[in-house]
Amino acid sequence: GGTTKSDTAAGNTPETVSAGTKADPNAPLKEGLKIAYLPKQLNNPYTDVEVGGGKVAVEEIKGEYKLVGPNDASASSQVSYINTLIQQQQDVIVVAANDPNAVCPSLNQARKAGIKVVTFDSDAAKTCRDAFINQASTQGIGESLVKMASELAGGAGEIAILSATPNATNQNSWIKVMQTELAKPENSKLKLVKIAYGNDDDQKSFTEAQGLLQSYPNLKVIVSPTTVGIAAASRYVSASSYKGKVAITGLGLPNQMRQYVKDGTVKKFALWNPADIGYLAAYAGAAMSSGQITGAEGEKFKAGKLGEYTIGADGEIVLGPPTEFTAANIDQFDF
Amino acid sequence: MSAELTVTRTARLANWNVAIIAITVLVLIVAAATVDSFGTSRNFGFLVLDLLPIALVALPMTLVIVTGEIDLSVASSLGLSSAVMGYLWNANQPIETIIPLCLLLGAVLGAVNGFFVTFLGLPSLAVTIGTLALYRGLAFVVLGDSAVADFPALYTDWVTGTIGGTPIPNVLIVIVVLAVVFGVVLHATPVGRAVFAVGASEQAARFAGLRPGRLKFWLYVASGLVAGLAGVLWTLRYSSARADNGAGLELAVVAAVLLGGVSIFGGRGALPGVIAGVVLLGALQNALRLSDVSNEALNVVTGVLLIVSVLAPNLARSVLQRRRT
Amino acid sequence: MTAVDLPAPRRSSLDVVLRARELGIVLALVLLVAVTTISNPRFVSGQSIRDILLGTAILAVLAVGQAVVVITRNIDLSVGSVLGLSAFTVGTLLQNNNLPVLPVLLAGAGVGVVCGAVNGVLVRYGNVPALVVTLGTLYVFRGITYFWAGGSQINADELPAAFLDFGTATLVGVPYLVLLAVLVLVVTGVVLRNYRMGRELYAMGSSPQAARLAGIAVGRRTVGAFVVSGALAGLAGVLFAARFGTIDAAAGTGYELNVVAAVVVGGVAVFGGSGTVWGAALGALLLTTIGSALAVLEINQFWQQAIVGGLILLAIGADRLVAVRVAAGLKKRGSHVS
Amino acid sequence: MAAGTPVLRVRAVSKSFGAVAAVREVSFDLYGGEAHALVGENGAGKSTIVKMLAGVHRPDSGTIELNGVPAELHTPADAKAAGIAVIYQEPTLFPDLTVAENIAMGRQPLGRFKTIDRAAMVRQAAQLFTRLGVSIDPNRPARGLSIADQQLVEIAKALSADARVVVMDEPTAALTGVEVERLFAVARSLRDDGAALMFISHRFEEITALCERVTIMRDGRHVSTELLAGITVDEMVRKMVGRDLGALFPKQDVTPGAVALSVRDLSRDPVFKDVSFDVRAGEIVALAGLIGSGRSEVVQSIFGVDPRDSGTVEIAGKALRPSSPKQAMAAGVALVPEDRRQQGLVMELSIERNVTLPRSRSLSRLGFLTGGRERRSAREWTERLTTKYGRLSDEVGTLSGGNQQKVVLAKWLATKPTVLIVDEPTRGIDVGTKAEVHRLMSRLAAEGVAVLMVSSELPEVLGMADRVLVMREGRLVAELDRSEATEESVMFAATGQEASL
Ligand SMILES: Nc1ncnc2c1ncn2[C@@H]1O[C@H](COP(=O)(O)OP(=O)(O)OP(=O)(O)O)[C@@H](O)[C@H]1O
Ligand SMILES: Nc1ncnc2c1ncn2[C@@H]1O[C@H](COP(=O)(O)OP(=O)(O)OP(=O)(O)O)[C@@H](O)[C@H]1O
Ligand SMILES: [Mg+2]
Ligand SMILES: [Mg+2]
Repeated sequence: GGTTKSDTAAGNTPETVSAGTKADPNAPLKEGLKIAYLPKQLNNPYTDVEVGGGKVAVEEIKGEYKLVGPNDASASSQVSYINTLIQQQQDVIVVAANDPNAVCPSLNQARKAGIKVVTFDSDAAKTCRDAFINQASTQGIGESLVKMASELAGGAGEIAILSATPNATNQNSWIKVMQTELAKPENSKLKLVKIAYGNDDDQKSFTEAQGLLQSYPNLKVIVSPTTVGIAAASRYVSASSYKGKVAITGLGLPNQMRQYVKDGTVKKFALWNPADIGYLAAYAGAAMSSGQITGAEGEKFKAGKLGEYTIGADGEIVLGPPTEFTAANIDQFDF
Repeated sequence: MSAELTVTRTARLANWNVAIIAITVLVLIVAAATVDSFGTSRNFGFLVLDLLPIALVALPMTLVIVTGEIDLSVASSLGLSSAVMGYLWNANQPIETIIPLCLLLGAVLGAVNGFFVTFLGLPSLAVTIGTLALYRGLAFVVLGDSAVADFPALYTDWVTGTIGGTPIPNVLIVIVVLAVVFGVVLHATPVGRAVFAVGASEQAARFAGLRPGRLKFWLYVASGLVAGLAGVLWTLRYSSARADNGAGLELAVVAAVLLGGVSIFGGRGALPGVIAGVVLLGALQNALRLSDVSNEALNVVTGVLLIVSVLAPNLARSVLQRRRT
Repeated sequence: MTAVDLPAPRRSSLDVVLRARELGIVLALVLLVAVTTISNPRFVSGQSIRDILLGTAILAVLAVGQAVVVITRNIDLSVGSVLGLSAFTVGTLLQNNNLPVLPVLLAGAGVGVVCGAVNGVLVRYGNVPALVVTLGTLYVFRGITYFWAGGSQINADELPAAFLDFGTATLVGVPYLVLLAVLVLVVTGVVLRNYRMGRELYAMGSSPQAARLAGIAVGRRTVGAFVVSGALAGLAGVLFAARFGTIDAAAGTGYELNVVAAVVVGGVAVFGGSGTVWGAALGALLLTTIGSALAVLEINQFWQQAIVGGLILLAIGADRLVAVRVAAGLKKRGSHVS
Repeated sequence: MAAGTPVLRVRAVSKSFGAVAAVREVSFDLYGGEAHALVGENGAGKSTIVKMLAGVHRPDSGTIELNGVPAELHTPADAKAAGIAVIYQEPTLFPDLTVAENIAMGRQPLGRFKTIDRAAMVRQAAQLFTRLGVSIDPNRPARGLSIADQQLVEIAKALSADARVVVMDEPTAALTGVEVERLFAVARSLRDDGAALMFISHRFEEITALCERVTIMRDGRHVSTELLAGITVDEMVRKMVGRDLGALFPKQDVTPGAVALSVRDLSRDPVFKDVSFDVRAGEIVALAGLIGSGRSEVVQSIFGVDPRDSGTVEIAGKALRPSSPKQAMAAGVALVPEDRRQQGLVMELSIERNVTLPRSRSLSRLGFLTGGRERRSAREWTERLTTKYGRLSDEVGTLSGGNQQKVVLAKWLATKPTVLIVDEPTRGIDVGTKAEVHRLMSRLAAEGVAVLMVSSELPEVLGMADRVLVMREGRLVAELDRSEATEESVMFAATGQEASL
């Protein structure tokens, strides 16, 4: 006897916290909303840009902006911060979950306390947030990564992926799309030899890049769908004898990558504008808190300079397609 | 050691124990008065949950340190227990089997430490740094970097829940029961007498017919067992079994124990002081976070407190002595 | 008094055993490299060796400093935090600011000297055990770095090219960082072995009371050992900045345990008085090589930490066995009036 | 002799440790070219004087003058610099360093760039050992040296310093006759080169053989300083002890009962071999021998704190398991160990905890200890032994040596032993307490307890024992009845040669 996983396979029973209220699209945006950002960890340049966008938006809607977070990307420390935010009676928590499940009980407690929870960057379990700001559709990113890799490899050869952590929600879903793409006949000459994990840690990514190149002498492209990974891999290759022989691509921040694009290590890479994510999250949270939307599929709201957005299935809000950066256009971006 | 020195040392221990409890109470009062929502019952629940792992692991650690040894592997044992819990849960084992297994695992991990320290006579600092890496590594081997969730709500809710309608968290029962057990063992049983004797002078303890090796071995087993329990509770609290759970906790635990007035050289210490130390650290962390003071300030406070807890009595003594002569 | 014929003093067998202890690490290293190379010959390519040596350089510098402290029967757990503070200081100094390398190295080491002096003074004059002091300063120094950095990161593109070159450039194929580490190692090794000051450190670790009775300036030497450890941790911070180019407040977090592990694996006794910096450096090399080999051998990276842990236990266990055997041998070899 | 000004003058120095006044207003002079003996009972304050000369302790009052100039000896380094070399009573070697380094520490010969010239250092050590006539490998580590060899290295260390004042605190305690002769030859040559020697020993034959002058101390006070030529050993002893010795050993005559402790072929390599003897109820058996002859190891092995390689131990006919003090205690054995600071007491614990430590299980009720029963039991036993203390909760380390020894005795007597083993029961305690301890042992024997006493004090052995067993180099070499036992016969057996007294 006893309780096993299959007994609870249905997962957490969905919390029906926001049910009962009805959306009023014409409700005015409240002023003075307390909106708190809780990124994965504080000192990460990518998240800094994201929450920077959030700050701009919060000021636009005359709210109170707050940024808190742990110094390490651990789920447990995020929980303590969520608890603190509950105590401080914030109106909106914008959070990038380090572990989709570990933060769940606390987020639900927050929602019970009337706080709207918007996830960004890395989603929490669907049952414990009101909306998720997706930087781009999973399908779009996966396709674009494979397209860039194929171009750089000249249509054939070995490629490897340098990802974040093996349980990073985003990266895994993109990699899944990439694998489906690679299975298609037009990409049959591309061979994915290894998926390495740099844990979004600069040094670890650096060492992993090093290990990939040692293990696979014929490697043509490293695809790194994380800003930490792509920067570390580029730095390693640019200073090693592999420069010019191995191409790097993936998702990176223009400011971090500029040097490697200029010195030729990197030909092209992609990203959305992370500041827009934080920006959009603030508007989504504010709209929800003001009662304009409840997070149900099909609801629409206005997000300042970004225009109007529609909520998709499961409360997902997609920011838009990613931008490709090359030597030609990189100087037009500063983030 | 001169007579004079030893007299003041006894006094110092008593004083520190009283002092740390007084400081803790003071901090609690000041925080409740000045920090918004610190004194709420909900915050009390959060505070207890945040303290939980450190409080549990600090109990056997106190005994281990009083015998003059140390166990730095506790956080890794916690992590391995959590990882194994996730692994077995994924393998569709009933949770009622998994939990005892995890406790047993913890005890075995402790026994391994005990074996190296007592049977091979290796320095515990080196041994437990070794097993710190080993156990954490095994945790990653077991579960990789993935997380296991979906633990039964019955259990996770119990861990995060409160007793009946009261604001008292369920896990407080666990803490109190274990604290009483360890406190009674340390201060009111022959085993406790042996713990102090072994820590103050292993040789003299041997000549009094005690068995220091055996005692230490079982203390390590207890330390592992409690770390295993902490691993289970951690997993249930976050509903997430991960190999990296509790990483770095060992330093916080040692800091809390030393802050509680336990001598790193063994032979001295008292459990009430340690509990005050744990509460002090937890309450400060909680209050500072509520006042939007950053994490980093807390690091500094922890470190300074730790040093001052040993330094202050030393300084006080030398000032007293200077005045006397 | 009768004249006695003494046999010429011979090399003691213990010396040979001590050598064998370091030899053991060398053997393990050779074995590891051999096995890895058989499975993937590129493991011994120039680039790969350079990478391992670069990785070792930072750990070895830290391990040398740690060994000095451990030999005096103390421990310095704050090295990771000192490294972080120094790396961030250097990064800030260099941010869009082209300084030559030498003053930068000195600045980093200077940060370390201050931190080490704080540790040393608290241990010596505050009469607080080293474990407590450095556990405390581990938090404090890291906290200071976080305060200062406040979540900002210094990127490679903000650092002068000359400095980054220093991190990768080589002299006849050997990276500068490695040369610097070797220099540190040789100087410390020679001082410890061949100078009175060095021998006094061993004496203090071997028997603190006897050291006091022998008139050794125990206080000054203790502070000195911590200053050296701090300075080397500071230097390691500069090397870290040069090699990785990206510095944030978390740089070097958790290094302390690696460093202590390297020292212990390298045969430095945690209770002081014995061991060499050569051993410590070899320990650092072994740990780094294991890391690289596991990646190349395609052994699940998750095994790495477990293997390192097992290795530490093996090293101290073997050390103990050797010590017991030597002690038994020595007891039987008492002197007799001839 | 003793021409000119003294090299070193000790003027009215006093030193207290807390409540213990170890040295009170002691004055004497050391002259170049002269060996000066310092005698006194255990605890008279001799080593404390040595430590003040060495800069380890600072006198509470009084001065030390070197060549007529007051010397500030704040640290051992100061004393070293002032030309005072000290051989401490307990060896102070660095176990991890080589013997040569131990000798040369702080003044290693330097070569180029101020590096240590190891070859020269080893050569120096070898030369010193040649001078002392011993063969110790200068390259071996000090760890594992026997006590005698450690003492020899200490002597070599002092010799290497070329000091003007050489202070030797019981350097011969662990040495055999031949080694002592060699040491004396070296000491005489030092003296003849003009150094001032201070020599501490409990062996009067050595004092008369080496020294010209003697200072006698009692209870921390200076009694007198005399030329050895003008004083007999008996007079010296009387001045040291302050009364006649006869009354010290109140041995009652008892008829021995059944065999209580029986030891057969007990061996432990390399410390002792084939030790067999019996002790009967009511008997006091002394185990005599030179320091380092293995007596303590034998009794520790009997009690089980040390392992044994072979042999059997029986208590009242029942065999004891090896290495189990617990079982030995259950069988009625108690061991009062020789080193009360390290082995007998847990110095940081309170008096009551120390007294009840071996019995905490039997004092507990349902496994719990509330303190009350412990306190009552501790009070009862400490009062029986007339121990002086402030409160039972005081740390035992705050007591004077004699009272500490009483606590150890109380601790073991409270276990109601049938076999009481005492190792150096009166070491470091004053004469009054000493007599009390002896009376107590007598009384216990009269009550039927079998007493096995290890002692290095011959008068004690002769005064207290019904039988004397003598050990030499780990073997039992003689068994002497009370009637046969004399200083000569015991010393002869212990040293294997004619005693020169
Ligand atoms: N560090 C100390 N702290 C407290 N008391 C001490 C200390 N050192 C010595 N004493 C006490 O001072 C007194 C004199 O001791 P000292 O060692 O000088 O005696 P001694 O004459 O050398 O005896 P022995 O012949 O046994 O060596 C003793 O009562 C001893 O217990
Ligand atoms: N620390 C040590 N290192 C090496 N050998 C030792 C040590 N202690 C004792 N021994 C050796 O053990 C043997 C027995 O010593 P033990 O202490 O039992 O002698 P003892 O007759 O009891 O003398 P004592 O009067 O000092 O107690 C001697 O050969 C001695 O040299
Ligand atoms: Mg003495
Ligand atoms: Mg003895």
